[in-house]
Amino acid sequence: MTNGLFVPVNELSELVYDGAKLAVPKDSCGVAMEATRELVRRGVRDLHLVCVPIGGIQADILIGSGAVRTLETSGVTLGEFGGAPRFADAIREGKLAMRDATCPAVHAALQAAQKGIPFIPLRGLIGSDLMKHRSDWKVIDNPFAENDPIAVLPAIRPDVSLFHAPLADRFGNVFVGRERELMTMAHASRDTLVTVEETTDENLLDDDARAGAVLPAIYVSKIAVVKQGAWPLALGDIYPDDETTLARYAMLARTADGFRQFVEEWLSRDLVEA
Amino acid sequence: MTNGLFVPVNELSELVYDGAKLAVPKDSCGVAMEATRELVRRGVRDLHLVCVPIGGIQADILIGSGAVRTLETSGVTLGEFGGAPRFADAIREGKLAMRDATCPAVHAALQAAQKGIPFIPLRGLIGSDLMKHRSDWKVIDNPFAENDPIAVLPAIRPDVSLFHAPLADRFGNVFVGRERELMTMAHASRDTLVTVEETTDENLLDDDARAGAVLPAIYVSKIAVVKQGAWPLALGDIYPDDETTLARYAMLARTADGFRQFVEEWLSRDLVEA
Amino acid sequence: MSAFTRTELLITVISRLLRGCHHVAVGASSPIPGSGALLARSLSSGDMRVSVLGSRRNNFFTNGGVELFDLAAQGRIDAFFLGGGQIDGQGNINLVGVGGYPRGNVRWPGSFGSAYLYFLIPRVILFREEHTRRVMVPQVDFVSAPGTSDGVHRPGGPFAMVTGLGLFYFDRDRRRFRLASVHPRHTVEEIRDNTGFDFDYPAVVPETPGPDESILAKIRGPIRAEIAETYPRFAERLTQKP
Amino acid sequence: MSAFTRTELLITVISRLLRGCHHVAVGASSPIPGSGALLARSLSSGDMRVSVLGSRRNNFFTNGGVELFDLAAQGRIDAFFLGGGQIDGQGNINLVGVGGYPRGNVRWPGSFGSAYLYFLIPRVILFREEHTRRVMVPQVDFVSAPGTSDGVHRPGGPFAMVTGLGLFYFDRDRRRFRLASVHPRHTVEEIRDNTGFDFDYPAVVPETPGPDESILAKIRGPIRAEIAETYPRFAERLTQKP
Repeated sequence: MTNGLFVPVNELSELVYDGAKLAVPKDSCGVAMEATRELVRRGVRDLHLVCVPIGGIQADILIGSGAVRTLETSGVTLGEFGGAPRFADAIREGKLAMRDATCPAVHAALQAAQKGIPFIPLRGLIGSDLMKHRSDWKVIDNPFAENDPIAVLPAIRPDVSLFHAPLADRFGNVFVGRERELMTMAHASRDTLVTVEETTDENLLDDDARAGAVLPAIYVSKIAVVKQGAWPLALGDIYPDDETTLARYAMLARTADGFRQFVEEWLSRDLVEA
Repeated sequence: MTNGLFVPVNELSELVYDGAKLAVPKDSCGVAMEATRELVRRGVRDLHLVCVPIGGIQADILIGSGAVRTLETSGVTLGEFGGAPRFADAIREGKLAMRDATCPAVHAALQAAQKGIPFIPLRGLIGSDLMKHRSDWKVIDNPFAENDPIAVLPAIRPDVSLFHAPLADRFGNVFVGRERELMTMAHASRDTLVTVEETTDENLLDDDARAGAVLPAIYVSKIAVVKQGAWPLALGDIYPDDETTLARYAMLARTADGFRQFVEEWLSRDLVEA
Repeated sequence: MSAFTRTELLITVISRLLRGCHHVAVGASSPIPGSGALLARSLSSGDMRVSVLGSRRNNFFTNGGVELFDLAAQGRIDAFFLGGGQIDGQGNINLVGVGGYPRGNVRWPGSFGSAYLYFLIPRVILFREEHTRRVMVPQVDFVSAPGTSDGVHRPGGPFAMVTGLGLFYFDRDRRRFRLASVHPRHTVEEIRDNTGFDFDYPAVVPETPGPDESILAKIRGPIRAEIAETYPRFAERLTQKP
Repeated sequence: MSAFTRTELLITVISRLLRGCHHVAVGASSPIPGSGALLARSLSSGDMRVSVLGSRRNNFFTNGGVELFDLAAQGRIDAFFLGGGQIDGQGNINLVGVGGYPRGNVRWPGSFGSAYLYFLIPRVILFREEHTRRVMVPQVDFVSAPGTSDGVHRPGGPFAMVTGLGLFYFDRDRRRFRLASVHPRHTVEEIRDNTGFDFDYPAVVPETPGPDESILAKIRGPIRAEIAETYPRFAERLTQKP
């Protein structure tokens, strides 16, 4: 069953095809930066990028590389390193089909896909200009009350989810811990690609303490083992942000030339593969 | 913050007031049988019992004791010990306001309450006679498609959830492991009452392996420590079903007299409280 | 020809119906379907998953009781088993009771997940060992889940029915069962006598082929051992000679 | 009177606005609101919970990023903080950008959770240290979330606004801010000059009371130590003397 499940990271990245609806987690949740590097190296195009629920350096790099056609997110930011410069530039240049969202709407629409329901209602939203510009969101009357308009959102069913996690077992089960949105993303997506720091020979589902926070193999399409796979971002308590690199990105990416310089350096860096 | 959080099981049971909408898990998920004994001893009345998603000996005893006015469940069964005799008898006598459901509908309606949405759509259901008799379920047109009727269910917001778990910490965090519906029940309910086998002085949220499967204290109203709190039912891998007692129940409860005899014996049994 | 029990035959028949499935889920109180699924997996080329409710070793769910239903709606379950206190010729099933609702003469446990899974899982196999006019009725008293639907999103539904007497396929367009084979030692006439609804059958109905020696060895060896984790008493009975 | 920094004043003001809350949640990039919430908790009688996004010690969430939003809809969060690149006199906030949409002159990160939390959390405190006509505009260019709503389920909304110049309360019926106090070393005139919308104020506007010695000791001691887990650089700056 696990034949061909483990592949090198460049092979894994090839499964993110041009035009795919790709879901990725927020910075603190396990971003597959090494796999993203392979995407940029390959020159992936026309992605519909869904940030769950916000994007950071990964989204900014993909946007700067011209890989993103449609962007669905509640925000893109480099956090304490400031705004996301390639994102802001692409918006000014009109290069992105922008679907501005709000965090709970991204979560709810993924949960709808997870449950196999075509839409889900959500409170809030009505009266926000987001509703004006999201022609795919609607307002209906709550069928169980009088005079109670409520927003309804269509399910988000990603073609592919891509994230980085601490540990997988050899059967393809992946430990996600408290980052429960990784589970939701995988349940909601047709395919899920995971990079991990390391693997174990034990079956993670046999460990009572951890089993409740394990993504079962049935949802996992391919796994690549990549040490420091979230670098320069943090991975939980395992390693922290590489603040020097993140600050350097924030500075260089202010200009298109600086961004190209950063990406060149980044692509030429050695891969730490297990 | 944890002042008064830990109470004896009889005090905990007092918070299940007459007329409450009470949610309880299925047999294998951690049924608070000792707390149920206290409910029967006190003679709780007029419960709206929500079985998540099916009931077993707990539901049958509560029904036999006259504690249940409304029953919302996808099934009541003693499993390998046969049908639920007090349930079947109450149905024949017309003593229950019956809300027959299907398992995913109970889960989805609780998830709606967890998300604070007033209703949730669900596939299936249409054409089942369940829909005929559940006047609280409706069919609407999927607002995102043509000619696509879909069922919508109002959220189930229990007043109280009651279950038994292996372990709580002294801050009120409760380890639920893979029994994720316990988390959903607690999120969906106004109050949650938990009995546990034991407690620990460590903070369960500090344990990376387990934290993802911990119900945080903010959802937990009261905790009682009761060894063998699920007896005669199993609790995960910690102890198995007491098959002798369950078989004896199944036999005695076939008649009202036999049921009374079982309950008398049960109520007079010593409590194993920590 | 090998000697085999009816249980061994049913396990074999069910395993054949699961060929080509990637994920077979088995619900509660289903030792024969569970054994059939485990047998099918052992005969597959290694790309079949089996989830057995109540098992620990063959249950990968980590999102609580809702995960089975979410998986079905996601299209990640190919086959499942349902039964019924009553089953009618249109494939409708009744798990609720007989003689009026809500206050009937006979009340069964309830519909469980049938009103949902029957709609969403492509290959639902109806399994009911008892094949009598009490079970196989002209029309069910309560439709827990309908056999077919019009104008409703329904990727799933009945695929086959396995009873103690024979194997039927369900024709969704014609909304009727078609008898495919009669189990050894039974006849078409016996099936007709014990069925309260009309069904199709060919001029010559073949006999259901039994398990061969290698299948029997699997059932009595590794499958018995594996199902014993969830159904120990059933596994004990499996050792009884025909 | 003790000497204190503006940051210490703002922390103190925020902590006062949280009195009586059972659960205060603090979002991303919010060191001053986070410190204010931790201070409020340390002054409470022990029945206040504080969740700080990005903290480990003060973050009990175990259901992923959705839990904050689910908690809000369940009514289990009493107070939260929002900011805005623009804020107008009706309490509308804009976190998206300036000058046209989608292709504006200035693009900010995005609306984050505002278009939801602003509707559901009873005591939303708008916190924006910069108080200029660039921020405090007559009308926001993009409504990430409206200050008030008609005919929509809305248990939550703006409660107060804390800026570098003063403290305002929001009157939901009149849909206007009312200046409650002016921070030391500032004046009502300065606030009017730097605000692009009308607001109410009493004939005599009191000065915002600063922290007393015991509060200052808390801020500089245990609160600084606790916020350092999430905001180490901010905590370092907190040690700087006024």
